[in-house]
Amino acid sequence: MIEQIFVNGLLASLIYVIMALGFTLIFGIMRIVNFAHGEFYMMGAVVVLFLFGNLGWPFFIAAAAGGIITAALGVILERVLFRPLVGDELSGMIMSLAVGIILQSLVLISFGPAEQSMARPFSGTWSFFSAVVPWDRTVVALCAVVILAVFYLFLKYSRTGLAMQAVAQDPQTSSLMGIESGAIYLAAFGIACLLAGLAGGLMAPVYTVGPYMGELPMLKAFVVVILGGLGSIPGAVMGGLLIGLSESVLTTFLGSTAALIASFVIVLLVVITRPTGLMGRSAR
Amino acid sequence: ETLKIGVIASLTGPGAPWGLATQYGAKILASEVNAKGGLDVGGKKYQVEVIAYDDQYKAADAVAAYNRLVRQDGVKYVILMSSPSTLALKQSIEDDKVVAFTSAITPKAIDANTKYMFRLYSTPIDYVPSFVTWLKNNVKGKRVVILNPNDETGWDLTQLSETLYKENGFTVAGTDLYERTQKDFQPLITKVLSMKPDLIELSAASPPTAGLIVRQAREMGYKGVFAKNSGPSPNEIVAASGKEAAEGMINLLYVDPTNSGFKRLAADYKKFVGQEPHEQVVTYYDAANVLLRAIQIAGDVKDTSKVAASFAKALPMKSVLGEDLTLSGKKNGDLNQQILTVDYVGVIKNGRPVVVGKVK
Amino acid sequence: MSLLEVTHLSVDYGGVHALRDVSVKVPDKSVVSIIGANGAGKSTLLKTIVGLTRQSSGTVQLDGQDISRLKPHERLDRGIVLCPEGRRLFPDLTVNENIRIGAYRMRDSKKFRQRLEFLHDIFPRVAERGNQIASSLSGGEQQMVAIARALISQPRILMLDEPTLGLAPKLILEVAKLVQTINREGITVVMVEQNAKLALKISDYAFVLETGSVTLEGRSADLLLSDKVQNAYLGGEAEHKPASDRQGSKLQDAYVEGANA
Amino acid sequence: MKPVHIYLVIAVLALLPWTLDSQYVFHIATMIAIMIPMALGMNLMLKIGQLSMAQPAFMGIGAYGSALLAIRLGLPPMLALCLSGILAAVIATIVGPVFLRIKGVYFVLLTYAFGQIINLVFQEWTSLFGGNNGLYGIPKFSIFDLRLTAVQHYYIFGLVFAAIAYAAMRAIERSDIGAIYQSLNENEMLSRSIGSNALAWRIAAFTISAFTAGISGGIYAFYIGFLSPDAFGFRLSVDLIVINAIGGAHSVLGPLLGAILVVPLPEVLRDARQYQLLIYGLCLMVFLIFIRKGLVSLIQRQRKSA
Amino acid sequence: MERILEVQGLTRRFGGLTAVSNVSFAVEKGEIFGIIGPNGAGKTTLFNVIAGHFQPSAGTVSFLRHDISGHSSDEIARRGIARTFQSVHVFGEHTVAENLRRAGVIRHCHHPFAYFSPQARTREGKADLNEVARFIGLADYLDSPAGSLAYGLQKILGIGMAMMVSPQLLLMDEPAAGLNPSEKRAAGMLIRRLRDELGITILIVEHDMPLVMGICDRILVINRGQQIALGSPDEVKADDSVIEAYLGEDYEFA
Ligand SMILES: Nc1ncnc2c1ncn2[C@@H]1O[C@H](COP(=O)(O)OP(=O)(O)OP(=O)(O)O)[C@@H](O)[C@H]1O
Ligand SMILES: Nc1ncnc2c1ncn2[C@@H]1O[C@H](COP(=O)(O)OP(=O)(O)OP(=O)(O)O)[C@@H](O)[C@H]1O
Ligand SMILES: [Mg+2]
Ligand SMILES: [Mg+2]
Repeated sequence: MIEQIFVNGLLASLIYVIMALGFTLIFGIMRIVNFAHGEFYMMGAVVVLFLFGNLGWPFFIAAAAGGIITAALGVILERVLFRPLVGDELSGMIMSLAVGIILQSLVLISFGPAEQSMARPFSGTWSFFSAVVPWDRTVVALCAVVILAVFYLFLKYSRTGLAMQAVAQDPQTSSLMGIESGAIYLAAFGIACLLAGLAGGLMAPVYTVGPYMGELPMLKAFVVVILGGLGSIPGAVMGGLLIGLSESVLTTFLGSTAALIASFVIVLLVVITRPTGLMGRSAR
Repeated sequence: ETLKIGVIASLTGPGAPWGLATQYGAKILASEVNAKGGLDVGGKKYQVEVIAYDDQYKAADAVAAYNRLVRQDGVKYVILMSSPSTLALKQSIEDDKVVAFTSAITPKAIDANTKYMFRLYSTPIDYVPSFVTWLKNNVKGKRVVILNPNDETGWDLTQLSETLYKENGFTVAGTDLYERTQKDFQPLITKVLSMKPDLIELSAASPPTAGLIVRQAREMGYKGVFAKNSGPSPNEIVAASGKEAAEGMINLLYVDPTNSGFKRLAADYKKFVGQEPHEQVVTYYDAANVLLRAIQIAGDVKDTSKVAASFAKALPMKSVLGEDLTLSGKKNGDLNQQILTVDYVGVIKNGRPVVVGKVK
Repeated sequence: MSLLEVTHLSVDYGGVHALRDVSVKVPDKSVVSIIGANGAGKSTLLKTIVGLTRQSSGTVQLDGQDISRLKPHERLDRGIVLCPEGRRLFPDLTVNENIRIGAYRMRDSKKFRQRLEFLHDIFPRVAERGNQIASSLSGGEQQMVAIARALISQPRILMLDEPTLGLAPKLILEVAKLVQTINREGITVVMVEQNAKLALKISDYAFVLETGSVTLEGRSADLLLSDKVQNAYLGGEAEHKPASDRQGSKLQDAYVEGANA
Repeated sequence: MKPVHIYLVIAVLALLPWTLDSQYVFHIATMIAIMIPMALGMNLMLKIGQLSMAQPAFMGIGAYGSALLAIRLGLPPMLALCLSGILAAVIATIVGPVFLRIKGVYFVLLTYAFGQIINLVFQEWTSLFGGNNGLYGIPKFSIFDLRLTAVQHYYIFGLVFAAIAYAAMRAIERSDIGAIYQSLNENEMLSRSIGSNALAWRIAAFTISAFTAGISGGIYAFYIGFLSPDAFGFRLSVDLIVINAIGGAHSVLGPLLGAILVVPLPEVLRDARQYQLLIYGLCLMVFLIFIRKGLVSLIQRQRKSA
Repeated sequence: MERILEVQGLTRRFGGLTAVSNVSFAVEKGEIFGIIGPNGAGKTTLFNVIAGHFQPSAGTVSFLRHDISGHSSDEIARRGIARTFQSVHVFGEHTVAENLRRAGVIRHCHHPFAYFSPQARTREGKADLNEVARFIGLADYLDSPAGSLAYGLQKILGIGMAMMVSPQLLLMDEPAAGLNPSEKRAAGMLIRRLRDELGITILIVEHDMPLVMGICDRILVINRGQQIALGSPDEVKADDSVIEAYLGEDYEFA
């Protein structure tokens, strides 16, 4: 049972982490608390529902399309709506709320309120010691790990990645170093949406797809990001694992309500004792 | 002249499928009545108009919607969907003498002082006993685990189911609760499987949630039977779980999907909404029908106290499915303010529910 | 011919005229210093040259080509780098990462490593603190990193805005020497300084900026001897004098009371 | 428009429900009146640079507190209302020293978690709070022999409290206290080096905002007569933020105007049915694009140019 | 002479780095006490620990024989230790007068309860803002926004704000940095007058040698967190380890 609990927690964590990364990227660079992040996740899932579920495209292509279409949407929204608000946290936040509401209602109007589901690309299970691991979640987990690794290497070692961190901290000086902040905002928003879209696309067949499916992952991302420390990738990973595993353990032993309460208490305690999150660098 | 019926339901948000069933159940009936020239009350013909407002499952919004319906639009008859709205509006409904039909199952909705509130369908107390009896006679394994969402409905159903299963000779190996918004049930199922159940009772789970539980449990190696003794909608369950996983699941059904009355209603619904209906559309359709009948018997659209008094006289009446709708409410506090509907036991075969029995 | 030429440049901030009809010529491979009081517009001049601030009129020319419409990164590609006033390091990045950002537009990694070694020789402190978060460095350490970050991209023109601000005496001299070293390598240096004496000693040409206009220019050696500079910038009369009448006895009372409280 | 004029307009708007004489309009007006103090409390928190997601929790504490004190202990409603406002304030004073050391988004998350925990308590402790099905049977508000039964009464009640809250917040903004808060927000290190006890001042703001929220909650409870936890959830925080942003957060007039505009918006859009939320979202968007600094800025800009 | 400040074995570590290591000294009342040292020596850190901005890792700080180590910065300020900052810190959008007034208000209404206390009646405090403005030479600028002042004047305003809280000890972190020579001289004069006319004891960190050497009674030199010399300006100037670590052979430019 211990193995099972661990596996459950791990599988849950990885998606939190992917969501959290995008969320923290947008916040870190543009100072926007992106309340529409869950809706970008939903967009990815809706694309997969349509391409894979209805049109029967191969799953991975559909999932990739989910990511790319969401990223394209993100890029457009960034340029048109968010860019003028950079530097104004409150307005940025409300804009993201507005975008979220609009995306949600558009999906509601075109797909209806019902949660929909599709045939699964992978079925069956395999065992890890005594734990039973469904294949579809395994595939999601593997993809998540790959995405994570690529993202980490990108941010840590690529020029653009480093430039993103620089713009996050001081856009003006960055431009002195020859970095175009506009391009970086665009890239950051696009990548964050890509991550959210991919996460949603990958998860689409695992759960159900509906206009409200993004709310929970978005809140989880928010919690994970802050637990881990804003702008910190290892932090997001740790925060995700902490939340995923503790939920798994607590749900199994105490029930989900207790787990829910406990997870908020954990948040409270972590934020109080480590005011910049687990891996937060310095307080501003 | 028009007769206005108000609907207060969650037309957006996760409860929307239900809310739309509320809205269109009444609307379809209204359009049928209007097509026949309107409702004849005391020799006068009335066009029936349905006005639906969204309460987003929130009391304050329900109060706003109610005020608008009753004060602005001049509505005297309302259909309510959720318990919070019902309880929030209970007092106003009595004060304003507005006749209200509610689908809230909470016993608190109707008490000795309520004269204008009616429950529009059978509640679990009415049908779960015969459902469990059916299970006793038709299912082999006797270890049950009962899962429910963590809210009042869930708690009540857990208690009711536990008692009934025990009375019917089952062993209740455990009960557990989960959050309404939850989607990942692996930890919960890990725990449930360690209790080695033969039967998992999903009671009040929302259909997509039930589907997810079924699927995740199957994946994690559960071989036993699933039952769901209330809140049906087998198509949605199957959609979320996949055909194979749901095979053999035993559901309480509000309708027999092969019934011609239902098929007609479903077709109409699809015309309006463009989607398959939540099957509860039937009960709302029937409820609206009972309401109109009561109004006819009272013979006066204005005098709501007369209409409320006529409720008992309107029943029994045929439902759109051809079954009898009868007067009841005995179990919910001896008040004859409830419609008793006929429900079914269905087993999922090949992704579709097949009716194998009736419950009263 | 001048490498960099600023002609009739004016800059407004809202209603404020920060620069008025400023013309400055920077000969190739020279050190040019710009001195002037606080708020004279020195930083504004440098920022306009790199394109961070837009001029309202006038031009900036490099090699005789008008670059005044180019974006900052395009000017950077042509070899103009500004090491900004107040250091402006990326506070949450490490020292090494800061320097890598300085080389953002440099794609040759071998050359990068060579430059880095060279800089580490000049600033051993920078090498030592390579993995420390920039915000936790002391003021002087930050200044060193900022200069190193500007130099890494091997600019043709390095513009330093008050490089000795907050540095220890020993380091001030080192910065001065460094400017000369850089210059010997063939890099043109434009330096804004409050420390007029130092600036005039190490530069070839100098401009004096007062309230947005150039009031004096010439060879540094000449300026060093001019009366005006002597008086205003090298130890003449103080411009700002606190009132030295029989300073408020009320104030004294306050402090006496305060001491008793 | 001069400020006097804007107050005149607001006064006319406040009297409008009587000319329309519709219970429905009164209901909406009452909800605006209840939301104004909430939004003002949020505004005070924004002034100290902290976005608090705990406001709904304090409103809930005030609401459930008033209801339970009146139902269970049979306290006179006025007493119940005051006590539960104080209860909210006391809770804020207790958690304040811990919470307010935390800054920025971390504070947002912290207060969010706090709000969720309080909300879960309302949901789970059914024997006391009635759970998700709600708490009902709350008596009508009365003071001395005056019983508030009709919606008009509650409207006046709400209006009086909104006016008091507005006057108080405006007094704070205009006084030295406003200057102290502004200083803290602009440069905390400087303020502290001069001797300002930053934490104590922040706790004071938190406490005041909790108190206003608590009283608003109490009025809400007596007015609606029914409480369920979802009224005090995340959405309410969002509404408060939207009100402040749309109205303009840098002045106390902002949340007032914001509430007047934003609270009735869903009602105005009710006829749009499933397009309601879509239009709401578009409205927000248009607002953000064209009136960046909120409604107040329109008035102030005109004042400047005049 | 009375000891106003006594620092005993003060140490402050950041992770592995010891920024201030076992520093001890005492400042007499009415002294101008300088602290110099290379960049990164730990001067600002030392200030921050004394002013309560950081907790000490070890050691004590006593002010007028009260142990104040570990107290919060606002508490220390209220006891009579004011400070100015290495970079400019003023309320830039407000006028000079408002800046000074605020300093008085904040000092006397440090706590919400104090706001309503009788002592807070005279909000602006005992030090009258016009007097202070005259003293620091900003009387002509009272109505200009602080942010629009020249950098040097903004730093002087910082001193004025510190004066509004009637301190007995004033910590000044590089008051002359970024000032031009004449402003530097003016600042030096101002610092002297703070001591001579108002009796404020002054602790100053500064890299400008003429200023430091000109006004300080005693100077403490630290290097890499450690104390390497303490004495009169002439003693310090002649100290080999100070020349080696800090001054360099030829420090005429500074
Ligand atoms: N962003 C801005 N907005 C408005 N006015 C500005 C801005 N930046 C500078 N100024 C004004 O322009 C004038 C020139 O400023 P600048 O920073 O160029 O002076 P400086 O010579 O570099 O002074 P310092 O020695 O203090 O660095 C000053 O009066 C300043 O107040
Ligand atoms: N918060 C911190 N975290 C880690 N290291 C720090 C921190 N603050 C200072 N340091 C380190 O402590 C040492 C002393 O720094 P400090 O700022 O006290 O130097 P300083 O003497 O004031 O130098 P300068 O004259 O350049 O301002 C430096 O090496 C610095 O990197
Ligand atoms: Mg400058
Ligand atoms: Mg320092």
